[in-house]
Amino acid sequence: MAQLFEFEKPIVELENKIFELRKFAAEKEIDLSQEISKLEQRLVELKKSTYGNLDSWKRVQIARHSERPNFYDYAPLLFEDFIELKGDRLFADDRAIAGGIALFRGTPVTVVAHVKGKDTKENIQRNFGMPHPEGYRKALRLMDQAEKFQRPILTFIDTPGAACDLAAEERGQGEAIARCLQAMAGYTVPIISTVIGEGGSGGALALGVGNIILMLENTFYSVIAPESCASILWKDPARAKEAASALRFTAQDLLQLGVADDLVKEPLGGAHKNIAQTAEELSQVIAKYLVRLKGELPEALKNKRYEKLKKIGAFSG
Amino acid sequence: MAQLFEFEKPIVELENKIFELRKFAAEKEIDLSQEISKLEQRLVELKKSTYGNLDSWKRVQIARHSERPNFYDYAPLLFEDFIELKGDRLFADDRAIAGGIALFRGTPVTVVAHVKGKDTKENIQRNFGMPHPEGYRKALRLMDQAEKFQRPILTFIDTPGAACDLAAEERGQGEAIARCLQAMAGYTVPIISTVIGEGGSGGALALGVGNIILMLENTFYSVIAPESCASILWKDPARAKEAASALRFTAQDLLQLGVADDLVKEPLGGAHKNIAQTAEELSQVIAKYLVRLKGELPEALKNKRYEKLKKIGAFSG
Amino acid sequence: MFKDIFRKPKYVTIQSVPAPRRIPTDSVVEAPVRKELPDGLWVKCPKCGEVLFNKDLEENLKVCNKCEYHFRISSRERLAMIADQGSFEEWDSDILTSDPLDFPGYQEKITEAQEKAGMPEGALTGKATIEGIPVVLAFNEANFMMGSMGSVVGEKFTRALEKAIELRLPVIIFSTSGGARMQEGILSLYQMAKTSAALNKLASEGLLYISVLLDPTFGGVTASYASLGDINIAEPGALIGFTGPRVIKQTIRQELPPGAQTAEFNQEHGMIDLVVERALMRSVLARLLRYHQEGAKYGSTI
Amino acid sequence: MFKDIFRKPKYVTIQSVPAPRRIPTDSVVEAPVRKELPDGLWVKCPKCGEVLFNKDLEENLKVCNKCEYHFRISSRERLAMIADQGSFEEWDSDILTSDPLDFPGYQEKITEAQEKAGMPEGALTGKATIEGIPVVLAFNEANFMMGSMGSVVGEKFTRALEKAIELRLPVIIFSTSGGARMQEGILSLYQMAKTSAALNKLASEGLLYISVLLDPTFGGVTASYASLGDINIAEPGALIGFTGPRVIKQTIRQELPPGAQTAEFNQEHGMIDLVVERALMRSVLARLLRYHQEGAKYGSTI
Ligand SMILES: [Zn+2]
Ligand SMILES: [Zn+2]
Repeated sequence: MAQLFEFEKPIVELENKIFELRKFAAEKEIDLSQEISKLEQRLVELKKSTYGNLDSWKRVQIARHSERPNFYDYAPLLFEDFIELKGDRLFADDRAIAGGIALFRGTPVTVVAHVKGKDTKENIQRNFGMPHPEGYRKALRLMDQAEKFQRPILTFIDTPGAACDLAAEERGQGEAIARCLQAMAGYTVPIISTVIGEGGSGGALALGVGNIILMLENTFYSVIAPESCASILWKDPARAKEAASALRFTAQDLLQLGVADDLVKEPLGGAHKNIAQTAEELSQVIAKYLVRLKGELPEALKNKRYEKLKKIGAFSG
Repeated sequence: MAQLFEFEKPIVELENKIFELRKFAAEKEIDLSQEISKLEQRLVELKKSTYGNLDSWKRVQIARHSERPNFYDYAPLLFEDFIELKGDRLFADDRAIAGGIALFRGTPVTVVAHVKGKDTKENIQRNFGMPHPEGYRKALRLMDQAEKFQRPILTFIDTPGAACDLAAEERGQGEAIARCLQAMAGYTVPIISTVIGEGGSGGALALGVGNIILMLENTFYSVIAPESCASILWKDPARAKEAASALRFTAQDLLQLGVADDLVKEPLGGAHKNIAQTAEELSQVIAKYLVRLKGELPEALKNKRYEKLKKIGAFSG
Repeated sequence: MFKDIFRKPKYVTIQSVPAPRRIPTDSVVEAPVRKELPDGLWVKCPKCGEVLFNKDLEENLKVCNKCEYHFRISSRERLAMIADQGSFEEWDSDILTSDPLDFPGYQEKITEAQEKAGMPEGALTGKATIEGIPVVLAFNEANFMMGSMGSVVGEKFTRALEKAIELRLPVIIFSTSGGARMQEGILSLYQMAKTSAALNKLASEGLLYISVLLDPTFGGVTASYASLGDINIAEPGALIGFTGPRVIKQTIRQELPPGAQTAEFNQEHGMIDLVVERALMRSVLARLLRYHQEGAKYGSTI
Repeated sequence: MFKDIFRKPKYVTIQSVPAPRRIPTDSVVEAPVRKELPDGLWVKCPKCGEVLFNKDLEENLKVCNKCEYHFRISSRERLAMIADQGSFEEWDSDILTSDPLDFPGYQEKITEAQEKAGMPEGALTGKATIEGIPVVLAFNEANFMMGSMGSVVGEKFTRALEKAIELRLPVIIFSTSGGARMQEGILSLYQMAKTSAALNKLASEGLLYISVLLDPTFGGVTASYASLGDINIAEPGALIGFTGPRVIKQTIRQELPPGAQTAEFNQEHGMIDLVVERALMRSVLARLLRYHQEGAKYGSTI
């Protein structure tokens, strides 16, 4: 049974009511079509009003949905072929990040993505999508390879944040993330970064230095988790909902703030309601921007990415 | 008391005899000067015959002498200043390799060296001069830095070999050494590699891809330790002496084989008999070659190093 | 020609870096920045408990003369200890914070911080000389919202880096920060990318960057410019990490071992080139700058 | 223009790499190369003990159909499984071993090895096509003195790499070796540097290098070309390391845990991109080559 949010319950109740009415009409051979049609009309409106204008907190919930599609769900739908390449050549293969070479609409691309698990066992293997330094160093290695062979880079962001434990501190979590930022800024190939779920802080940003930054409709990308923000601001993690709104971190917010370049439509209710449809939308938007970027010269790609970064920030004077 | 080799004992016995004779003559006020002078003559000849034409095995013993000067002994004598820089920025600081920036006769240089300990405690810290992958990755980082800032690189080789344990295997000992070889081949700065003690196999070679390869007189540089070679060839590690000769790995052999470019004179009996004198010789030889190399253009340094490597090997056809 | 190389070493000592200090207890990180120097005549050392007279402490560069605990100091104090007197030319002091997210309480926080730090924002940048060598300097200000990085800090640092490229000067950044500033949301986060990108440009120009990591350096600052030095230097005992010990404990219930995240711990784990005590910092920086001056390159001595 | 990019995916599956096989016991590495296929009609699998008919085994590419143990095979057999039939053009077959150190017993060892391997030396190099894509191939020959690298192996590999640069072709090296060859002393050791230098040149030309690591790969070969692939591939269960388990045990009395130094162990520790079973090797290599063909670069599809 799919995870259901509180705010979705009226929809499901109405759906059930329609279902029962139909059943009753069929059993008793009564014509209730007018009644049913009215309810269906109401259902459409209810869905629109429920999903059409989700607040920040609802988007957070959808982005973190237990059935939210992850990179491995999209890969076979986005690519004709994906060869996963493992390891940082230094210490380990971190399963919180996957990467490799894929064929996207006939073009070889390098792909790097956070991966959350789908169940507890997988989540333990993937540390809930929170990479250790070796994950970022694998990403760096694969992106360096893309630069060497002049392949576009597609990154997919989906992490609550970088791993926060002693092991991560010992192996230089800060250094590993910083190297990704620095290296991505210097590449001469097109980079498209897409937030497909949670974009949690520095651990997300490490894959986020794109020429183009895309966000799925129901995602967020934040300097801090709303719970932590509420803890700090009001000493009360339960006020995460307020923090979610204050942080202005939804896809729509980031588009307004000039950080995100475009949004990718999700089916009503979220990507998990129809993965194929989401992948199709995602594919089209990526293709659109990849074509644009492929028209640029290598040095221009690097310079424009730098100029884009330089413009981010708000100050006076 | 200094470690004494079997072959040195006649010298010491003679020295003692002369000492006693002097004492006796002084006490008894007898003129034994003619006798003493004869013995001193014999001592000079004995030293010459003993040290002047050491066989391979004796050189191995001197190179491994417990008081053999290590990099830290030479550094204050070779450099006006040495700032040690630590760490591979990935995992650890390996104390079996030291590196940093030094001022050599007024020129800033990057220095990388194996370091064996002087006693058991230090040897445990430095793993007997046998680096783990993090040691080679520190070397690589510092050499990359030298390339960035166009500083000459001086390496000092003194290791029984790379660390051979599970940790080294887990962290990619082979990869770490291979990266050093590949990177050194590509630098456009002058590299002078000097064997100052033992040059043990791949673990030594990782610092050995110089434009110029120097060897102190009583050192060896080998594909395999003589004991291991004897084990494999004759199932008898005690025949190491024979293996030492078969492997042709002394400084003199390598000069003949065209691998070493020049030798550095040691005091009679070995570097440990007079560290200052050895350092002075070493400084002069390094200076001589550094001046030569500084006359070359960056690309030429790289190309000539490559050509030098390409010529190493013997085959027909 | 080749004159330098034939000059005999006249002064042969290894001017080695001071040995690592004893590792401070975790309680040090908890000491709020402000407690260090109350207005009274004396102050208690937060590490060893020794009572120190302010005057003595100032004379000792705010280092405890008993346990060598390095008190936190302001960016202006640091500047005075590092740069040649009167050589500093400040840049971009007129860039001021806006409140792009209309974030609850941010305006008040900024006003408070300005009063506390006596500066309009948490970054100080400019040009100076150290032992006569020109260099671009940038500082976090710990008294300004824990040295956190928002748009202004990112912008000032980025401009300083670009100016360094223009002037072909080396750069030293003195980091001390809790990380990216929450109140500017995603804009703060991307200052990490922005400063790292500017450092990439500096590096590709072959210019030196020395990162000095001070107590405490965490979060988005560790995960950007602070970790990217050609040479990374830390003060003894400085706490440096990505995630703070309290957050680690809260998040995964893991208690860090004593000494974790100190400068010395970071050095053992390969992240820090040199641990340099405050009294030697200026001279170590000067030596490193000197060895990287364009004239010091071997090509130019020929 | 941009036609390719608008082509809809018609066949959407992840052609994922086969899952890692069960880890072979350490005894596998002890199995001498020659025992694999005696001349009889059948052979016993050294891993699972199953009796296998030679004919079936050959048809299954010399992989045990019960436990998927990959038998060691010769360079010629490997070539036949990888390259398009009849496409191989051999290079430098006339380079022969000399005995530069006059090393005891070396001449005899060479003669023996030549008989055993049916080749003049332990390297096979040349040009071929794989699924029509031209590529430079180089192989160690395990039957020739354990695939050890002396001057001839180093020279042939280096020449092959230089030829690849000249022809602008990608390179695949199939490694299986005990390491540098003792009998040529320092000259063997420096073949590590020589081949690595040639690979550096190849890399700086932007050409692809795929390293395929086969059972067993150790010592100076692991510490040079075998580890330097843009992509490192291993066969399941292949033992790969720097120091062999017996030497580690003898030297520091450390017993390696079961499964140490297998392809799967190396992949977990970040050293191997892909573990690919023999039956899929050719097609995986072909795909990788195809994605790296000059025409596949994004610049050229515009
Ligand atoms: Zn104190
Ligand atoms: Zn079997």
